[in-house]
Amino acid sequence: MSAPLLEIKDLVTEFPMKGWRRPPFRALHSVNLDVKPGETVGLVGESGSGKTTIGRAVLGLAPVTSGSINFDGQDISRFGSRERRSLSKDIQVVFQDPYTSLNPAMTIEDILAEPLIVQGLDKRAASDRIARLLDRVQLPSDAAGRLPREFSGGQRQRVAIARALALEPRLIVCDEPVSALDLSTQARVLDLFLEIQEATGVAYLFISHDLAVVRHISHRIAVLYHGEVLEFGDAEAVSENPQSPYTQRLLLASPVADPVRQRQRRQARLAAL
Amino acid sequence: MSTVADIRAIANLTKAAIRQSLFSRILGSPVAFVSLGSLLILIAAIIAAPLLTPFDPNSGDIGQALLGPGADHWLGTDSSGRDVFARILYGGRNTLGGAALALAVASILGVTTGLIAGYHGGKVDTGLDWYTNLVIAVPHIMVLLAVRAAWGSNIWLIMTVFGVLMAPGYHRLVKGIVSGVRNELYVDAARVSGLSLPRILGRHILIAIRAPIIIFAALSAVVVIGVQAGLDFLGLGDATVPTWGTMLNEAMVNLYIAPGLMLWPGLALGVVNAALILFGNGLRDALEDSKSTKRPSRRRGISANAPKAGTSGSAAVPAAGGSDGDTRAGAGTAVVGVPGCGFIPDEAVLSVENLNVGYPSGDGHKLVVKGVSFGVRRGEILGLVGESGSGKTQTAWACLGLLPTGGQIVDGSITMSGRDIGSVSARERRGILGKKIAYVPQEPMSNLDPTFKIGYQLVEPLRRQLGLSKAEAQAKALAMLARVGIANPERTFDSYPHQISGGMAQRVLIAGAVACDPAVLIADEPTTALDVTVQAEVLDLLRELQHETGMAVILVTHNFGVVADLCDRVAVMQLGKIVEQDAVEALFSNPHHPYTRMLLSSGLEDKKPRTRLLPAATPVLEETKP
Amino acid sequence: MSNPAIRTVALAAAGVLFLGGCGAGSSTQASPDAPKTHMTLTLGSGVEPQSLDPAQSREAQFVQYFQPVFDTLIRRDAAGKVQPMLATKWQTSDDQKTLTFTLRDDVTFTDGTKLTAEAVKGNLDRFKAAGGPLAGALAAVSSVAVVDAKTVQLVLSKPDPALLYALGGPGGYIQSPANFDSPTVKTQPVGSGPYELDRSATTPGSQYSFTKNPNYWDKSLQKFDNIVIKPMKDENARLNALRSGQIDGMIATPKTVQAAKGAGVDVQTVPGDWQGLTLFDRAGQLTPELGKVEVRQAINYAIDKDALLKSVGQGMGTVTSQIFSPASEAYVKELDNAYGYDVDKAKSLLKTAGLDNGFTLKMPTSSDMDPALAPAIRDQLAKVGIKVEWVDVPAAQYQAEQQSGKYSAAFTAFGQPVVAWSAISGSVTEVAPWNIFKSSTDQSKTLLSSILASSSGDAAAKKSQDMNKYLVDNAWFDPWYRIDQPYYTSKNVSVQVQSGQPVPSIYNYQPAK
Amino acid sequence: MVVYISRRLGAGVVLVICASLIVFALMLADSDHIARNLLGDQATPAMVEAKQAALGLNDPVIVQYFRWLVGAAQGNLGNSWFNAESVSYLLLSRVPVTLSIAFGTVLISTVVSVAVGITAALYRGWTDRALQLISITGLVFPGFWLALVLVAKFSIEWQLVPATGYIPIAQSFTGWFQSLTLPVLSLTIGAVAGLSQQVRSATIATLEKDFVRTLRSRGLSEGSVLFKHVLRNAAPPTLTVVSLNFIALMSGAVMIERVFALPGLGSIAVDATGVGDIPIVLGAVMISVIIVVTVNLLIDLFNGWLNPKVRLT
Repeated sequence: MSAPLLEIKDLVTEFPMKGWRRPPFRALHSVNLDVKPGETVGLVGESGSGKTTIGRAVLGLAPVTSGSINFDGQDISRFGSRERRSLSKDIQVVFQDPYTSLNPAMTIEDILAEPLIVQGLDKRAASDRIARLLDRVQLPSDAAGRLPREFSGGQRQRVAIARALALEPRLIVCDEPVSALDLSTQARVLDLFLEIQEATGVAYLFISHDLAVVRHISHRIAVLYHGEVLEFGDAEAVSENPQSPYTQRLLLASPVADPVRQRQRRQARLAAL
Repeated sequence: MSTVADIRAIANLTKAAIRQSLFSRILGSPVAFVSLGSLLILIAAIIAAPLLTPFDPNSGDIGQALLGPGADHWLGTDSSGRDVFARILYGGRNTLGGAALALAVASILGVTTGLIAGYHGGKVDTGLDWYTNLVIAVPHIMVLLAVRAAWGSNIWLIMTVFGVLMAPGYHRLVKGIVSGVRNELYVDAARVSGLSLPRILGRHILIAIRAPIIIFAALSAVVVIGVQAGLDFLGLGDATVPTWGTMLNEAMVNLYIAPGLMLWPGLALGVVNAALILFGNGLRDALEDSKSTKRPSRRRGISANAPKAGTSGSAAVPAAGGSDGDTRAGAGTAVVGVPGCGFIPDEAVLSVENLNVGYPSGDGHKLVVKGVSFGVRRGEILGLVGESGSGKTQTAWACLGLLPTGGQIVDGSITMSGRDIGSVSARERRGILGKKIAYVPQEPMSNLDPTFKIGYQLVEPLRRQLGLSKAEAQAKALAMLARVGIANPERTFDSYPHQISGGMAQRVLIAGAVACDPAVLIADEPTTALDVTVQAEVLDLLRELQHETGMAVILVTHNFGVVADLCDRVAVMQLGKIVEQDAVEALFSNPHHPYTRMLLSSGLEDKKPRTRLLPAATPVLEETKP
Repeated sequence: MSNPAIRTVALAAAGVLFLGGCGAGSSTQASPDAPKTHMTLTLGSGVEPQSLDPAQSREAQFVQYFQPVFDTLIRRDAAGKVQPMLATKWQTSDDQKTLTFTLRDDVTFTDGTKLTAEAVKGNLDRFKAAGGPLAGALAAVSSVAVVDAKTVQLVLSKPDPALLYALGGPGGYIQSPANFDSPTVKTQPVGSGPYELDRSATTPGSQYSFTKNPNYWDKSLQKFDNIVIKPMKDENARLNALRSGQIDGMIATPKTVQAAKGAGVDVQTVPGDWQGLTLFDRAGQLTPELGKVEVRQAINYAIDKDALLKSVGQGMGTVTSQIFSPASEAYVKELDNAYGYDVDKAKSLLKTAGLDNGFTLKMPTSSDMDPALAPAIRDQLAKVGIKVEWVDVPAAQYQAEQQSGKYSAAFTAFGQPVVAWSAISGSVTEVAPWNIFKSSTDQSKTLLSSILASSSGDAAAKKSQDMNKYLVDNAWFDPWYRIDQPYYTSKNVSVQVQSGQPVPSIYNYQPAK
Repeated sequence: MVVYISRRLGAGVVLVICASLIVFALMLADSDHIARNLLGDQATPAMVEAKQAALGLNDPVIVQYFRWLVGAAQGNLGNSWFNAESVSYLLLSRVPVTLSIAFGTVLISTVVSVAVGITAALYRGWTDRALQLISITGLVFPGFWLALVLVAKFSIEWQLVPATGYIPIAQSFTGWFQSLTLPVLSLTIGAVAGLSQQVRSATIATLEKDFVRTLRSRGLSEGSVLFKHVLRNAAPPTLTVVSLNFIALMSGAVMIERVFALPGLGSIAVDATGVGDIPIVLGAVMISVIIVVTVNLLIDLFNGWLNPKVRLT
């Protein structure tokens, strides 16, 4: 097996609390994870489980209290802002909310050009690249001149994906990228993620509260609960045959779109209580 | 003083502000446009003063004092024979120039410190906060007078100092906005994209504060001009420099001899003030309008208000839904339901017939619900399912008679025990709400009043609707809290909403909804905002309550899993219409409408992981912006 | 017989230029009519005293706060003539260096202390020593001697024609000696006057309330049960108060006269300040050009006094070129017209002085000057080539700035005392506070000493007129006009204006018939 | 809570020190005229010199300041230079005037603004426009101009209320009320203009909140929804504005004080600053800062009571 692209070791993250002499809030307790090149690792958990914090720590948006985050063999957890900026070529992000993750005052072209220009591309090269990116995420090329508000949620998420792809990163942190989308839109965006991975070999750290989504897109799945990894393993194994009781509960709690099967599952769940 | 006033109101607009270009906003508001226009004309006249009048504003012939308006002196002369028109123009240079200077100083200083404090927070913020408090607490007029005594009455110096004194307003405004914007995802995205801090501040944050600052500047200009005129009026300004304030002061001295002298500087001040206020208000209103187009809530989209007709973002608009085509009643019949989609069962407790809900738009109504018919029997749970923009929530609100401002039932009836409750008086409706028909909302936290204890929020309607005494209502509320599975009802009763979890809050809302034994419960996405494990418990609770009381339930949801878990019957909505309605097993096993089939096939169940979910040819419905 | 302090004290304290003193008097003494009972006299004042200690008191508008409480050694009647009060009679020695006063023996202060020669000596000594604003009024008094219980003698270092008049004002307020060292001497005055200050009904900044002294020795001076004085800086506020019946009397400016008359208010005038420029730097120390007499004369010719009086003074006043009151012995009628408005003359004078290109004159201005003045003066002087640079200073500091020595000329408004020497000692002598640059020539020195040396009143008058002529010829000043100072009263009271004072003395008011 | 309040008050003390030091330094930047102002125009240079020394103006600034500070810490603010009275007496006699005006204005303007703002927020449309127009008119006309018009009508023409002056409440309640009517009215009109806009915005924002729909769905009366729930939620931003208005009235009502010859803090502060009465100036700064700190603290505590989420511990 190839060496991991991203390796998180004993990651602890604490947030200072407001108020005098209040102890900090520990969001992550010694988390261990790894992502291999071209692989999708799903992080699943409920609110407060710390799944988003892991993603933000990898992106340098959340503090690292102790432990390490190795990318390509290099510990990036204590990078300064300059080194962090140079990482933007390798690690990118797609956020949950397509309404707030795009600056509403900027055109799609400006949004997509931003990372390119930072990397020193000239305007012309950037605009060629933007046309290719829009095509890549199946948006019409005339989208470039418009503002985000002219697009639906799914389309905005495509823009966000295009921005993440702009620098051809090796890892994209996807923080609940489909949970704000309608069902049919979600399906199309998931298809797009898979298609891009096939084409570019990018690795995903895919964060979601929805086990079904994670199950669908991931090679491996980590289940988080209160800042700890309860279970980390092969997607099929975790979702078909969960070891931890919490994962089992999670699995049963999610209703399936079939009245007959759902009745059986409900009875199983209630019996388990 | 009134403007410091508006800081908060303005700050609230930020999000809206950045969603539209500033220029188009100003153009979009006739009031703002006209007032800005008149201001600019006035400023142009002031700059072009030497071209407009041959007179020197500072000298005249005292033998020609206090002349009325005439051919030579258009607005007459003042008490030393100076031309009033010339003084208005040249005085405007000082008055408006001084105000501009004060505003420039205040905004540069306040915006800088506000940016720093808002972006960094922490100790810097605390220190700057303390400094602002100091500046606010010092009596401004005394500082101005002391400065004047110390360094002479130079209007530009005084206005610079006044700018420093006004900076805290800008500081607070900017800090508030920036600390909000700082946490916006697009700022995070910019950081991840490798942007440096100055670039982020310049490109992403300044844009956000631009419009609020312009509004605030317009309103605080009124204050500056007022204070400046006030100082001059009190004789505390520089009498040798023509300003509208010194003109007023002169008019006061001659109040009984030439009352007309008050008119022109007063008018000039009034026009400028009115223009500034109207400009600020106009821009604000324009932003407020755009703000009311809320974005969908966190996990699932429900357009809370009238969705605006927008440009479709793609060529792939399906035949079914050109959004521009729906602005008038009767238009847009492309979505066609399968037979039986308007089924109203016999003995329905609540029946909706041909419901049309619209919002005013241009020359008519934009319909968001078009000819919807359904009914729900006692003991039955009807699922109302659809994607964002399908009109399911609007339908629910229409049933409750609680459509947002502007929304109205354009056509159709909502019948409950033989009465059309869609057209009853507000008073009658209050008798029905809570007692006959109740509501469980989507977001538990935002649906409890944060300022009242939970107990009070439960007791208040019980006393009103059931006429219970305080003690009885309290006992009943505690019993209800126990019934919905809250372990320690007394503690929850005494808690404020922010002290309990989301799941618990949803139980409280359910307790409040079913407390008066309603015949119909309308639950709008009651579990969408909850974690899956909590969702399962809440669904169990709803099921139990429904079994116990036999109430009819209309469950609005986008989640087919929830529908499968809870509903007896289900109606599928698309673009304001019900396209299919059937018993739940039948619908899942044998969907007729292509839209239903598409929705069901979009689900992840039984799909092989890491394979395509949709065939490439599926209509790209998402491309229709709601 | 008059006091120089009348001049700009009002100006300085009130910051209002038109409220200065005045000169010649009106005729008859207020005759006591059957007084209405239980009447309160309420006056609006443009000033507020810094202290109620007589040693810190001032002239002009301030006297109304002190006269109710303090009797003066002698009393100025409405015409400005000295009359007996606490002193029943007085005698001046031939060399004019000794003054002997005989005191009343039936006067007690309101704290029960008796009025004695000792008490008078104590007051006069204290006034000189305290260094109050008017301490200079008694500068000539070298010692005070108690002859017997009711006789007191003032020994002067040199003759002072203005001394008697001064003793009818702040210099002559007599308070109870028991109060000298009281900690409340500045706030709770104790005198022998017709009224007592009611501290409980007094709020600084708002009102000063006086009640009748039940044991007063001259009931004819107590025409009211109470007197209330309200400090009101703003003239419009005073006028509103008067029109709505809140006050009975107020000081005003010419600008409101028409309105007041229209509203049925009683309007009287008293000869007020002379207004114009005082050309301080007559030796050209700061502004060499002003050292030339032609330049000072040119300035006199350059001002259109009629136009200024018409516009700023509403025509209420008389154009003049001299600083002395028509009521004073130094007055020379012809000098009123010494400098007419003559631009060409002014120009040619400047040419003679070698100033074809004019020069720059820096003067202070403040917002309390009539707003029309500064621009009008600048424009008029500009016509003859003199460039005026107005330096705006805060109104409260205007007088301090004028006297700071930073300006070689300034706009001034001075009261016109009935006694010529008062004006002379205020502005002309080398030590005069308003002789900022200590201007003095051999001629002026000679004239000054000859006035003091004159044995008879007529001789002194002649010398004073010579002085007047010298000042006008050499253009030490640039007087424009004497104003008529308006005073308004309601229909509830009648009042006689007080010569030499912008406001009537308290004794001049009586309830309307 | 006690800790919180004492921390705020401690910060207030530091604020008083800094604010007074700033103003003190400004006042002393040019103090030459003070002695001359005190002595009047008849003073000789020697007298001026002596007075200056007597006032301590020749000492280094920091010495002078500490002299004042030590006295102030012991509760002794000294005596006014231009008035024989003690600073505390002079200022305290004016506090009731200023507080009466400020409270009256704030109270009436708040009541009116709440009524106007809520009406505008509820009805929108032309009602909203009309009310906005009226409130803007209030901002357009300067307060002193309104005051002049009001006096001309109410005091002189109709003789309903006194034109000038202040009557202490202890002396006569009716008199007090009448003497405040016009000043408060002329200040209220401007205050309502700004405040009603604020109430309108806050009410509109609150009416859009989800819980309002939920409360209505329970059958609560519109009055109860509006006046209990909406108002309470809209109150905090409004209160902040009210407190800023109040602070501004501490020294900002000076024009109105002048027009009505009211002995308030504003006019004594302005006069004292003009002539250089440093003890009064520093006392006035101290009183205003104390009032500001107290008002802010009360508002924060009240906001905490209104909205438990921001409640402080």
